[in-house]
Amino acid sequence: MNKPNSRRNFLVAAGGLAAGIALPATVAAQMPGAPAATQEAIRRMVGTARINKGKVTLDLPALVDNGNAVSLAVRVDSPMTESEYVKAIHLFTEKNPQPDVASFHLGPRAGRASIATRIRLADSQAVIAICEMSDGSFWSGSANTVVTLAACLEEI
Amino acid sequence: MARALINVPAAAKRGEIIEIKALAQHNMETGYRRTQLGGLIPRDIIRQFVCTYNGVEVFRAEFHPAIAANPFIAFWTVAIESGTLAFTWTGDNGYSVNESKSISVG
Amino acid sequence: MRNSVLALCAAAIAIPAFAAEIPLAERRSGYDFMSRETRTMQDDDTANPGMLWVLDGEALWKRKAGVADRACQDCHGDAGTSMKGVAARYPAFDAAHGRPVNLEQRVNACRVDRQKAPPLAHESRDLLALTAYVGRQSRGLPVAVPIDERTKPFLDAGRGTFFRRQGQLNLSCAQCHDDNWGKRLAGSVIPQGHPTGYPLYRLEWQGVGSLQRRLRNCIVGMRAQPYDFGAGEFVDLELYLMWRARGMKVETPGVRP
Amino acid sequence: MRRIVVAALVCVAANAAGEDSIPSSLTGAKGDPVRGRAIVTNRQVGLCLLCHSGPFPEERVQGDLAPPLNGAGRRLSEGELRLRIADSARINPASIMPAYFRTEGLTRVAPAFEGKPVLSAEQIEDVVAFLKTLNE
Repeated sequence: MNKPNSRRNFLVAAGGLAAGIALPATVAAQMPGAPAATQEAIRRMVGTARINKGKVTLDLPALVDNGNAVSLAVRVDSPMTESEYVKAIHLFTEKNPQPDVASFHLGPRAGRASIATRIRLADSQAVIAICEMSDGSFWSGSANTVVTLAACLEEI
Repeated sequence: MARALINVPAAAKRGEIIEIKALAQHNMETGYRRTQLGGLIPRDIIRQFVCTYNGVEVFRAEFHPAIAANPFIAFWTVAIESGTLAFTWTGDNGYSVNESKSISVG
Repeated sequence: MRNSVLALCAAAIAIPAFAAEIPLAERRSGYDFMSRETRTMQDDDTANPGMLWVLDGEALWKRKAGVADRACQDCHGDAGTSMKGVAARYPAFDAAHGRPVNLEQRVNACRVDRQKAPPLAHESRDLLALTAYVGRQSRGLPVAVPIDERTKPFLDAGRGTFFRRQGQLNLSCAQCHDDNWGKRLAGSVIPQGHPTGYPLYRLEWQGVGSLQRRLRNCIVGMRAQPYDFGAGEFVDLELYLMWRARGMKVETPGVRP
Repeated sequence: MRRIVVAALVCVAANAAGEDSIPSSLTGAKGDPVRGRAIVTNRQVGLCLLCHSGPFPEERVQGDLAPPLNGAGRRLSEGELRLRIADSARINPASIMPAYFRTEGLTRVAPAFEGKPVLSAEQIEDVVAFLKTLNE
């Protein structure tokens, strides 16, 4: 069976991306502390808008059994009415080879600003959720998790 | 063969907020993995998931390779009227799957 | 002389009680060692990716195959009744082979003998789907492999494999799964090794696999030479593991890290 | 190189049961503790942290099947460490600890590892030298 070890390749690629890239000061101000590639991905999504902290709750287990499928849920504090609702939720990671994870487009018809999915995490790291509101404002939340690598792999 | 597993309540009260869960069968090949001989395995993922309710889009998602194999997604929508919820997954290499579920709203 | 006697005594004291079988009441499914999130994934049929294989298996169960142009259903009828409890009794003695066969081998025997179709390859999607579907019909029922004078020698052979140290790392199954369950091998909790959820969805595989695939992972980890899929040694080990899990509930399709 | 390994294997075998130490270096030279640390923390080479924990703050996940390596250099002499790594079965035949420098008496070794010890004589000396530095 030809089962390559995804995580190891993932990690190698992540290392390459983590190498610093100079960023405009405005971007660094949006998400201080996040790696350059993550900041860049966030900037592509939100432009130069200010990102506020709050309103977004990211549920991520503190310790995951396997980084291949990490359960994740995002809830946003919003009444979800015709006049005030969540337009989109974007997910980013710090140490995956590609920081973008997914974007979810909601609207007043959702009724509840809440989604759940399963993601891949190449290593222990922070996941960032950024929410775009109907009034054009952006809000963010993040969570950290420790990824346990399996002890017995199929191939060595 | 089973391409997707979708859970929608068969019936709901008007105005009720219902949860929808959808699981698609797909390896979500990241494009970052290598074979044992060292060759890069090309990316092959689902790129987009759309849910419409009687023809109107109520939820949409864009996926990148970090979405786990056999993508799972749970979201909510307001049950406004009886009808059909249609689900479409599209992705690399012409991947396209359509499924639908009917709902009775009283 | 005196020194070596003393050393031997010290060695004897240092040897812990080892390789004791787990008392029946202390047995726990691998499910109990998983995170809440992974348990939820198994419990919720609409979130359990193994159910995609079960659905495939249901379609295959009804599909005609082979020169005989016959579906599983044509002989066995509704799997919900005819297959209930079947997976909980496998591996089972097969008179034609004169030895126990596992569920995969049973499915393939049916394909060859009844459907006149080629056997399905080990770990092929179709074989995993059919065994997952058949296994699903036993969910919640207690594992109960019948042990009699015909199966006993194979059970003993499987037990022998379980306790035999092997590979460059010179480990036995028992050293981890009887003696050290609950402890951590690097970051992973060592389960007791009860095969109650197979075929199961393993997050590491990002797919469904058989018990023999899982056993091969362990054996490769010991740096030992794995048995071939379907080898008698493997089926005997499966039989021992199922007997060891007797009375525990079938979880197919399970989810594991 | 091959001759050194064979000679060293013989040297381990010559160590009569009941003795608690291999007093002399398997290579005749001192090991390098820096290389030894890298071997100990590598999950594919030393494998140590699968079962042991130790003072390695950068390694998030460490095993707890076996005693922590902390203070190993204080508790055990160089020769005692060497024997425990080379062939711990001489101290406790039931030990789960693999023999890192024994190729006989094994069953069904995978072809890729057949006839090879887990670590070379040099690597074992490096590990011994490193463990000797663990005084707390």
